[in-house]
Amino acid sequence: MARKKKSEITPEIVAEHGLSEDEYAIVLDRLGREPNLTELGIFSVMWSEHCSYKSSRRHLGKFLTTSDRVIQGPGENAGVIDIDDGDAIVFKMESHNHPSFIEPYQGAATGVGGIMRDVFTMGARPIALMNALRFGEPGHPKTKALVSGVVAGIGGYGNCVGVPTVGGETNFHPGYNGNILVNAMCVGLARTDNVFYSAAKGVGNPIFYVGSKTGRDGIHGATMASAEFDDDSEEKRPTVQVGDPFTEKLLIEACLELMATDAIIAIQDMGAAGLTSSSIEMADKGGVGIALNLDKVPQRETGMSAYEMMLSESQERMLMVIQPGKEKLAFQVFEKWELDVAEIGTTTDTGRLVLTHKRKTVCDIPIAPLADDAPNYDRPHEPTAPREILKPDEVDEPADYNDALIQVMTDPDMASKRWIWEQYDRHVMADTVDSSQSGGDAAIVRIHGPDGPTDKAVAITTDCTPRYCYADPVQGGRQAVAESWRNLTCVGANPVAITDCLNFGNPERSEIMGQFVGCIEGMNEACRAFDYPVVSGNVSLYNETNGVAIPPTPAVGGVGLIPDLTLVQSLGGARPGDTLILIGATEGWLGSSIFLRALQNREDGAPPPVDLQAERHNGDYVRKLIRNRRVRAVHDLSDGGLAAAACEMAFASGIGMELINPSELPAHAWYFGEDQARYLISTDGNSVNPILTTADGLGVPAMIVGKAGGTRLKAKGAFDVSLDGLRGRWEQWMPELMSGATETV
Amino acid sequence: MSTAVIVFPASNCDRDAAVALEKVTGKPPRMVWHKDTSIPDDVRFVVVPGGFSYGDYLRSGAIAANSPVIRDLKDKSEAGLPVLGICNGFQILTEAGMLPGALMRNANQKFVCRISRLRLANAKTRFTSQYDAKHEIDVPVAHHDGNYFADDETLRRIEGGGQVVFRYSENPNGSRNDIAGIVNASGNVLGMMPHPERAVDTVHGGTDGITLFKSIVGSL
Amino acid sequence: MIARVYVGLKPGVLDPQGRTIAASLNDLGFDEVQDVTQGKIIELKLASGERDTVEARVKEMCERLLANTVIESYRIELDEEEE
Amino acid sequence: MIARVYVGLKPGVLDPQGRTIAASLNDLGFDEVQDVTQGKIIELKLASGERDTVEARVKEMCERLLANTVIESYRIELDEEEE
Ligand SMILES: Nc1ncnc2c1ncn2[C@@H]1O[C@H](COP(=O)(O)OP(=O)(O)O)[C@@H](O)[C@H]1O
Ligand SMILES: [Mg+2]
Repeated sequence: MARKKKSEITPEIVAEHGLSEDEYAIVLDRLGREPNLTELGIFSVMWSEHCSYKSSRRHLGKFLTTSDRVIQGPGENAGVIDIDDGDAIVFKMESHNHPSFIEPYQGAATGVGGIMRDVFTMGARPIALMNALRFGEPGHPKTKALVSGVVAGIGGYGNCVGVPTVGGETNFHPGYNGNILVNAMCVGLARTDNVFYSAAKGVGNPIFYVGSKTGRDGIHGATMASAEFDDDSEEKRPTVQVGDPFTEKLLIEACLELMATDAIIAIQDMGAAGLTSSSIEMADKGGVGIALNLDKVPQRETGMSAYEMMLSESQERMLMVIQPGKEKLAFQVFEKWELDVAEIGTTTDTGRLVLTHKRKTVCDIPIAPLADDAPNYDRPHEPTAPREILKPDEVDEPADYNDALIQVMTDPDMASKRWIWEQYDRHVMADTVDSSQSGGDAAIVRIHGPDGPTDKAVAITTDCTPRYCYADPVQGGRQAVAESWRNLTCVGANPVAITDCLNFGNPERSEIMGQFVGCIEGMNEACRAFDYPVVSGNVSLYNETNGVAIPPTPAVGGVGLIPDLTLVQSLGGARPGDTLILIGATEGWLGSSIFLRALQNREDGAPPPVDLQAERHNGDYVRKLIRNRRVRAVHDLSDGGLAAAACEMAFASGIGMELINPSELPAHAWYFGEDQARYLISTDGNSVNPILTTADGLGVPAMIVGKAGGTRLKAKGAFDVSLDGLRGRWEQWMPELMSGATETV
Repeated sequence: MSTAVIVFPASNCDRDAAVALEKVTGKPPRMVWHKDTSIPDDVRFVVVPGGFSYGDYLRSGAIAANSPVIRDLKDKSEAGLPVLGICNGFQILTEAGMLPGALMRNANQKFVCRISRLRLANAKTRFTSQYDAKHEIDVPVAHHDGNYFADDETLRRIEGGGQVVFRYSENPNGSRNDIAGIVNASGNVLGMMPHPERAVDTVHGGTDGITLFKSIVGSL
Repeated sequence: MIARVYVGLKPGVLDPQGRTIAASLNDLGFDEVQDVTQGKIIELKLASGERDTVEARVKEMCERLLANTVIESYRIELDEEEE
Repeated sequence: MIARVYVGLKPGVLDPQGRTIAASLNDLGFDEVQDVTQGKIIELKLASGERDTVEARVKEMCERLLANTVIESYRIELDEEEE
């Protein structure tokens, strides 16, 4: 390789590439010489936070990642679980926060495209999408445009590809004003004996490039996702990636078609840091070297340099190692689907990444240090100071409970998100059993095997309560996992495993790192208590603007198995005359509650503690009741407590509810407290006694809290409003926000 | 006797349509690739399924309407072959001139996915003969470009000729006269925005769509 | 040779897109906006040829694909200079 | 006063739409088509005013709503004559 002048790589260039002096010293040491610009670029993206997980790696290692259903845990493109009969579910969640803030439509769309590629890369057909969104306060000048762009982008991509977007969650909080979160999850279906991995094997095997041509899109996207925003970053926009769902659809069909043969040895999508990270990850995992001829890379623009090609983040591209002798077949399949395809290199035994461009060697570096010797920091972490516990009598009761109920149900986090999910095709593929439209706890998608629809289904949910995580990361981490487990339970599923998307601020600040470590600790405790492992995930750090970090937001995506579709449960089945039973204990926990925020504009107080034993106990009991067909409607209690759960059940069932307060607690604590491990169930008269008696025997707290019927939502000693009236307010909040007709609540 | 589903690049309701057809005929339909120049001779009924053929670039359905297989479909439909175009399939049939009018962007500019209640404007077609004319049916819609437009004269003609088959009870997209589905003048080509194939199984939450497939298959 | 095809809705066809843009602009305080219509420009880079033949070919492209003449009208502009 | 705003993708930004139209025209036998890009034309009917002021206002409309300046560029043409 041509020796470059010593001056080519100045300290400024190193700094622009986001490498610290220490990190650059390691580069020099491992190479034994100065890198050229292409090589520096490769090190910089591989060692970015986004690709190397340098601040988070050691902590992620603590997660429970195995169970008898886990086929593949973290470390591949997506996690894989066994759901019997030779079927496997492949799933993962990923963030596209920074790109979506800069260009909401394309940012969100390409986020969906990226997560789908992670899933079909493993040999799975994507069958469901979920989205977990966090926006700034509703009245913030940017919020409306961000909401409409992000939602249109998610729909625009998923709808076009033809994968149903079946559920999600949406929060609004000033903590996201300068840094929204767009987390997308994809669930796919594969056969256990036909899962594909990314480890390149063998020497001399052809490497294929498939998909769209490479352009100068998103160069430095990976480093952008790893740097804080400041007000200038809207000016210094790098080229934004544009998604092409049409090509993605073709890519899915083509890859699945080729995967049905034995032509593919290894496959990896080109995500962040495109060709660089895909080739290096494949080589590193397989312990081989890679030689690529960049002249063969399909290019959309003229005059692209090696640096640009290696760092481009053009979408809808895949890299694969093909079985020698199967090249023709591969070309045939990809050409049938009219995709760009090229053989661009081979695997080697050198352990090095060697790139040639215009007959010159433009990069020759050892692969091991790029992956294995990537920095791995133990950043200082300061635990979040515990907050004071707020007792019910330290919180003022509302003067008007009708108004209180309306305020709670039209809180931005509580109000109906119909405006969002009506823009998502929830039914395409014709296997959606339940989705956002029921307001249910988890979406349900039937397993459609090679021989047609089966009686099995998967349940899917995403959950996180950032205000709890902010108040107490450990409890918040537990709660996020526990709520996902509860939500799967509520629809009659056996919770199996989770994926996560850990969104935090700048890890170089010890209090942020403390939030990160605390949330992981809490999540992991819950995973272990429920035998509910983490099989995939994603970390997004540096989510802050001008030094203000987002609330810690470890979004959890849970997947459960419903072995028999006739045992599917919903919250919409309550009938007039049913008895309402509350499962779980109530202390009236108002700290960090929606009630406190919606009525008193306060976010203080310790969040509800999560008793993992009680969660498991109560949840297992509820699931048993569902299996024994003892219940007509089930909903877990979360934001807004008993009152909110009853309203949501009433909306879904289309009948009123009448609640009582059999406790000693003041009405606000009883109706709006957010104690965990609780469920509201609606059941017919005959089942009431058996349910209560069995619960008593098992030590599961259970009591009658009201009955279903009528056209009003009533609570003794508190509110009495018409069902339709409240539903109207609840439904109208978001359309009014988006039409600009009203200000924030 | 066979049925067929046409598959374009980025059709995405092709499998759904095939499942519905198999449910009604007991036999999987032929899947006909868009590059095929002709529809097999034993095919008695063709579904042009929903999706985003060619990404819906330029105009929904425009590029697909120019494919070889649609040219053949047009000829065969003129000779009487029954054809059902659903959603993107409806767009393709209007673009191909097999049905009058055009489907424009939804009036509110947004994609809409919801269960829509439909009135039967004509229960005497080959596609609707087994419906109870008085009943309204629930069928999901999911589209961005479902806003049916025809000029006044065309509208008068199709209304007068009983060509309007389904109407929305609550118009989700701005369609003229709440039109959700129409047939051609000879009554053998139906295009509709709602997805009957997504309402053929109790897990879908309703089975109002199956009657449509039963009607047409029963008429063959 | 460059051909530019301008495609717009025919008069009498309701233009919800234009109306939405107009309403949004008014909302943003641009009160001077009275009416908006939106159309497409399709720019084609073509192998060079006789002006008349090229024009006829582009017209054919419009009729067959680029415009839906049920709702749209079009106008063609040719530009001999390569840009 | 009429203002015409031409909006197109910035060079280098992926244009899947243009690419697909080009491929389709080629398939239809229009082999002379080498490349296609698609843009928008937004025609605004405005209350009359000083040319410079109007232009500045339309520019503001573009920046705030009509163009997505992250990926699109725009060009403004003013036409005093009412059409
Ligand atoms: N961004 C979104 N996309 C799709 N569905 C959403 C979205 N946000 C909320 N929903 C739906 O609204 C309902 C209520 O959501 P949420 O309050 O988060 O439920 P829970 O508290 O039970 O987890 C759910 O059915 C959910 O799927
Ligand atoms: Mg819930």
